[in-house]
Amino acid sequence: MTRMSFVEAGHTALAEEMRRDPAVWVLGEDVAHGGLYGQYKGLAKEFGTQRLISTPISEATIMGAGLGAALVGTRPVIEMRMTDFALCAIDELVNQIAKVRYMFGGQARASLVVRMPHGMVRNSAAQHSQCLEAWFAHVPGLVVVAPGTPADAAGLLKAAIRSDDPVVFLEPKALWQQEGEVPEDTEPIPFGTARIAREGGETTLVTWSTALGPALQAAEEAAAEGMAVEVLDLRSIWPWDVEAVVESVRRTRRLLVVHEAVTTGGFGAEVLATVAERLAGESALRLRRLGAPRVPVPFSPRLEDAIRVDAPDVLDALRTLCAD
Amino acid sequence: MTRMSFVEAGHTALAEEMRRDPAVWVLGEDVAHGGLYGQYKGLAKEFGTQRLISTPISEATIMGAGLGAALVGTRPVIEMRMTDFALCAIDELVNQIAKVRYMFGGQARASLVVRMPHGMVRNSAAQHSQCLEAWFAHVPGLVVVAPGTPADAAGLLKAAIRSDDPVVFLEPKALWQQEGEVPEDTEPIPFGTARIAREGGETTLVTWSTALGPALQAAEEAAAEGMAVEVLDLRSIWPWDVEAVVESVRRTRRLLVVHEAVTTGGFGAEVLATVAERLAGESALRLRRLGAPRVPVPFSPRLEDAIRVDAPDVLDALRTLCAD
Amino acid sequence: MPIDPSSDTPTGPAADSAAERRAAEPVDVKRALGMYRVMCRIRAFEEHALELLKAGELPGVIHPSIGQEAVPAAVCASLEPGDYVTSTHRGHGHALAKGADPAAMMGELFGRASGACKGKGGSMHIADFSIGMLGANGIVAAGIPIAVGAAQGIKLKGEAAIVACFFGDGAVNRGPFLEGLNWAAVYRLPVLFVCEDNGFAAFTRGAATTAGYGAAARAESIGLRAESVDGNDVLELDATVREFAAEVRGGEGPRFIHAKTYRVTGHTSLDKADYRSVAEVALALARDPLKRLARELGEQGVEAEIFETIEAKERDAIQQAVEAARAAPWPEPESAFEDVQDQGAPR
Amino acid sequence: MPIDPSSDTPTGPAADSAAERRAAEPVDVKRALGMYRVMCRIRAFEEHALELLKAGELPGVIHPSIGQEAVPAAVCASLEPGDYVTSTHRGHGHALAKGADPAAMMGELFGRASGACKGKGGSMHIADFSIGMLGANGIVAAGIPIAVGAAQGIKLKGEAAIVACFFGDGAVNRGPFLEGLNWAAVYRLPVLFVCEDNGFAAFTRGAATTAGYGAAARAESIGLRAESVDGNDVLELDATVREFAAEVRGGEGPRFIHAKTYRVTGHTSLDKADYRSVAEVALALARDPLKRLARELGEQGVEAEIFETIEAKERDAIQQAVEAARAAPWPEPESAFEDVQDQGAPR
Ligand SMILES: Cc1ncc(C[n+]2csc(CCOP(=O)(O)OP(=O)(O)O)c2C)c(N)n1
Ligand SMILES: Cc1ncc(C[n+]2csc(CCOP(=O)(O)OP(=O)(O)O)c2C)c(N)n1
Ligand SMILES: [Mg+2]
Ligand SMILES: [Mg+2]
Repeated sequence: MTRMSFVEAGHTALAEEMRRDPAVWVLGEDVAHGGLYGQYKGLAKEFGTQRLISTPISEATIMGAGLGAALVGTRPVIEMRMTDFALCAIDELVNQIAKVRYMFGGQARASLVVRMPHGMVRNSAAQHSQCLEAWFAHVPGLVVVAPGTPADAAGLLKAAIRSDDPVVFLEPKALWQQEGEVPEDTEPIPFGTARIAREGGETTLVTWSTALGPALQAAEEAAAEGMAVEVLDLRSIWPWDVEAVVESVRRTRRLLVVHEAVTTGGFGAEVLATVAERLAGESALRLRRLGAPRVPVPFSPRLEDAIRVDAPDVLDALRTLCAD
Repeated sequence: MTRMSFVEAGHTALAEEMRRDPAVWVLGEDVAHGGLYGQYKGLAKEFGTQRLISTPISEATIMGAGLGAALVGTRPVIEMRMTDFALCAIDELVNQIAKVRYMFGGQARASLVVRMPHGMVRNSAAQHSQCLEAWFAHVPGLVVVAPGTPADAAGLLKAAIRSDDPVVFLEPKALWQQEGEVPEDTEPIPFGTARIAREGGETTLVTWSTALGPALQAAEEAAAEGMAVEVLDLRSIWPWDVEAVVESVRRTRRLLVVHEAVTTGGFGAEVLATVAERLAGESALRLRRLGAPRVPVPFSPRLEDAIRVDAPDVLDALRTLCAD
Repeated sequence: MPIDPSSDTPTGPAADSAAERRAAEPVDVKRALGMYRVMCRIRAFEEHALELLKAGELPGVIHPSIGQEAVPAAVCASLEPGDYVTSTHRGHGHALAKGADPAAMMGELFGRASGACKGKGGSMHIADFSIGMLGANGIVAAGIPIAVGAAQGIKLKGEAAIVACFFGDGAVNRGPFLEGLNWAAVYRLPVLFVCEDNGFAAFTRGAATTAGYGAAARAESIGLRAESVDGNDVLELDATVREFAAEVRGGEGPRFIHAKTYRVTGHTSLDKADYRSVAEVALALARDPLKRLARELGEQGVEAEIFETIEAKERDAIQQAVEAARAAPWPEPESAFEDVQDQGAPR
Repeated sequence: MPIDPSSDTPTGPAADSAAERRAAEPVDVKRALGMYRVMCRIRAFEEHALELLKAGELPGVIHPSIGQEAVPAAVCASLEPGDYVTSTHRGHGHALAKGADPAAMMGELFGRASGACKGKGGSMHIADFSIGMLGANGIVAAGIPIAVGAAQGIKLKGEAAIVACFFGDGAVNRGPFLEGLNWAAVYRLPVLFVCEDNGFAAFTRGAATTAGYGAAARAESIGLRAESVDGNDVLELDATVREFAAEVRGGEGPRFIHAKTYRVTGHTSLDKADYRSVAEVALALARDPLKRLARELGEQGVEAEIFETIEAKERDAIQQAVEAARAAPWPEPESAFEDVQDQGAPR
């Protein structure tokens, strides 16, 4: 185990994959200069600017060229800088990358990773703060991954790079500097396996990515109030670990899903709906979501605080759920 | 009342609005030539090619220019031809149109309508068949409308054009030629009001747009089998008529949501989640969704049939729900 | 007065050099007949498909390229088997010219299991990766970024192949046109861009929505050597393509061809195309690329019979493709759930 | 050898005409001093903001335009109050030059209720619709379609206004650049496009990712009259802007100015910009547009004191704006839920 930050975990995993497989390369703005967050620092030196290509500001073509390069057998890592900028490349992601294999009857594989740092950080306002995992989960053909710890970032990035399916890899901008223990020679982590982030038998809390921190903090405070909360970190949004969640809620009869994204149409809705369907007709369930209100992300710290899901919000929601 | 098709209903409503308000105009590919589906036929003759602008194939700029024109006080109707092509203009819709009012502290209004015919028709395959209402519902700032009858198309289009909020207006391509009774001098239909498409006290069926037909047909067949199904046509997806749905399910304890879009992350998840939250802890509920599997839309009629939600599928789902 | 279909897009100064290049060399009859064969194949394929659509035998619609066959025929005559092409919604010609099997393509149009894409793609998504045909595309201009990416992949792998990227005159107003050309030029990628200017973008004339000096001038401003050619003259096309493709293959970076032709049918098999005069279409028909080549080779002494034989053979082959497709089984419904992704069940 | 910051983008033949145009007329001292005042205001605003950021008083980051002030100062000198501008992430100068209130802007940077956008936008989304400032934008090139649409709306309403559309050298490689320029030319819209070429797109040189003959050549190929000018020479800029803006106002269609300048700071207030040499930056600093104008006017007899007075006054005004912002209340938390949309409750 080594203690490293989110940035370092991703960096290490990527470098190891690039050493392992010469077909792996990176394209995106500023990546040869180390990337916006330092997540590619020094890699151009080791692998050359043929494998770390600082591109023009041409998101549609960054995404589309990544696909073209995958179609001829390379394995691109497409750096989007932020989810928000990927909105300039949605045709390429949704109409092309996600569909080529199917449309072409299995001939094509879009084996690539699209890295999209997401979420609020440093008061970046409405166009630099979005979380859109629910969108990508709705698109057939895409794998959607959202690690919440450095170790998961490393293991899931390896799995993403080795995946023959295209993977949308959502990295929590706010946690770039957060540190955690990461195993040496990290193994790829299989998609669709939730991690029990905290044991607890009375209430199920499902979360991922940036919401993991507030969720764990609230669960700890809840414990002090006598509520035993089991925290499941989904880690991957598609596929997601339906069985682990259903199994837990079957025991607890109580579920809270917490995420940073807007609640309306967020992936929490899918989790609740699936649980409600799977446990339909059994005794009454208590299911709740906690996410952002349906407002764009504001700039002012005071306003950001007003819409951010934080530990006290989670604790409140747990109290309500347990009091029901 | 006049009998008219979906195309005619929209055409009439638009023409009336253009007569009423000289600030209303249309931009999109081929609109001066009548539009892809004839929905603008003859309008260039009446209103001139200054108010029906056949644009270059520049989706990003069709959308972005619509916004710019709205910001200086005109009321554009942006024709996208299909939801699928709007994927080339998502930055403009989601980062710009949806957010300008908020980002700019209330100074700006994006009072415009984005028409996006959607759904499967005539074996158009994966890039010409998508339904993405769930995406737009997830975006703060957008109104999302999805009529299922000519009368609703007319009344909702009028409301959309008069709305100061930006409206994504989803038209069912498969129903363009479907006829229905439309009132003379149609009044705008307020958003967020579901329509009871069929009365019935035992099971609640919530649906919209292209799924309305199969839903009604199945409800009729279900009646013959002794199941009394109440069909609610949401008509608008955001805002949606939470109260009507919750009130109905509170009575029936059974809910089936049916839509053409992919089930995973579809708006049916939001409906189930909301109902589960609102009726949490009351006696056991039976909640179910029926939508497309998580696969791109295939070309072959045999394959399309395999993934299409049709009346027998709805009837099966109703039987399962009522048997639980 | 009808609009002259070949002149409503402004022409750069380069137009003459293509004609000169063509005039500078004797006609290679064997090569020319090869291109004639390809043109006949495309023509026969689409005429059959249109009839089948009219008869209700095919689902969906198609975008015919009748009248435009010289462009793919000439471009693919300079491609090697290991080269790649990207295509458009109007892509039958590109696939056939690159060597796709007409039976597999027809099977796809019928929506059968024997189709090139097992019935999942249809006319607008025909692909054959075994011959480097990276797929038709239902989104205007979307093939451009894919083509430049394929070229970048090729370069990264140290391979020698080139990519021919087809798109229409309507595509030059979409963002990916600029992005993709700039990208290819920045990285000196082996891409031959081919703008098939058939005069129309759906129901609107391309020229009505395209400002400035046309596609080739745009490409030149981005640093690509570019030329406008008569897209109905397969020999003129061939002369320019050969030169440009050789440069691309030689590592000199991307090249751009603007081929001016005409869409003699409607936009789709449903479009009556009544937004233009009969006279205008007649003018274009008089420039038919097949007849034109036959006439010219005839003048050089090639016997009429040869053309008839080629044409008949291609028609027969397509007729057989139709019969094979007709007889082919429908895909199993369960196959709708395959080829989506390995991870995550579709339902 | 340090790269000459003003020459790493290829220059079209037009570059000289701008210099000639400037030389052809005597300096209008009053107008020049007005532009000097605007440049001082922008400089003072951003220098204050950088200090406040360093002191931890401001949330977020900013994109300073220090060294580039001549461009907005000259462009807005030819705009009427009823004209419009669209802006970028590096937009303080555009807003101030168009006449935005520094106190409201500073309030916005502080995230206070007194801010131009009530604290909801921040540095990257400053707007003031009362003066035609249609908003800064966090998405590169996104202002271009908005500008052409505003111009189309103006035309539809029969108004006389024009739109100045600012963007950076990085934006010329994004799709909306092509789409928007073509659109403006097709409909002959009253847009003055202004490419602020500061040499960098974030941490990468603009020239490294931009193929061909540069922004002006691209615009010309799309049919716009276009010129490259020295973006650090406010008088050269002014001479060209005046001529072009008059043409735009006269209904002659869109015009394009490529202003070559240099970003003397990092990309954001956080960026140390160590990807370039000290010598290179020193070379650029020697071309500082404020000093340059002062020097030149000084040679023409304008007393040094005048510049000092203007500068001091602007610094004072900004200092007052800072104090007002500091004293302003935070927005009420509840206001986070306002201004979203009329229909549909936010929670
Ligand atoms: C992005 C996008 N916008 C619109 C369409 C609808 N559409 C299909 S083909 C076409 C015209 C394309 O014109 P051009 O590029 O000249 O190709 P052609 O059809 O003439 O071969 C249009 C508008 C589309 N498929 N994709
Ligand atoms: C579409 C998009 N891609 C990437 C970014 C991140 N980004 C912000 S500014 C910038 C550089 C822009 O360069 P340029 O257009 O030259 O403007 P400058 O910053 O030099 O003023 C980048 C890449 C963005 N905001 N939007
Ligand atoms: Mg065309
Ligand atoms: Mg720049």
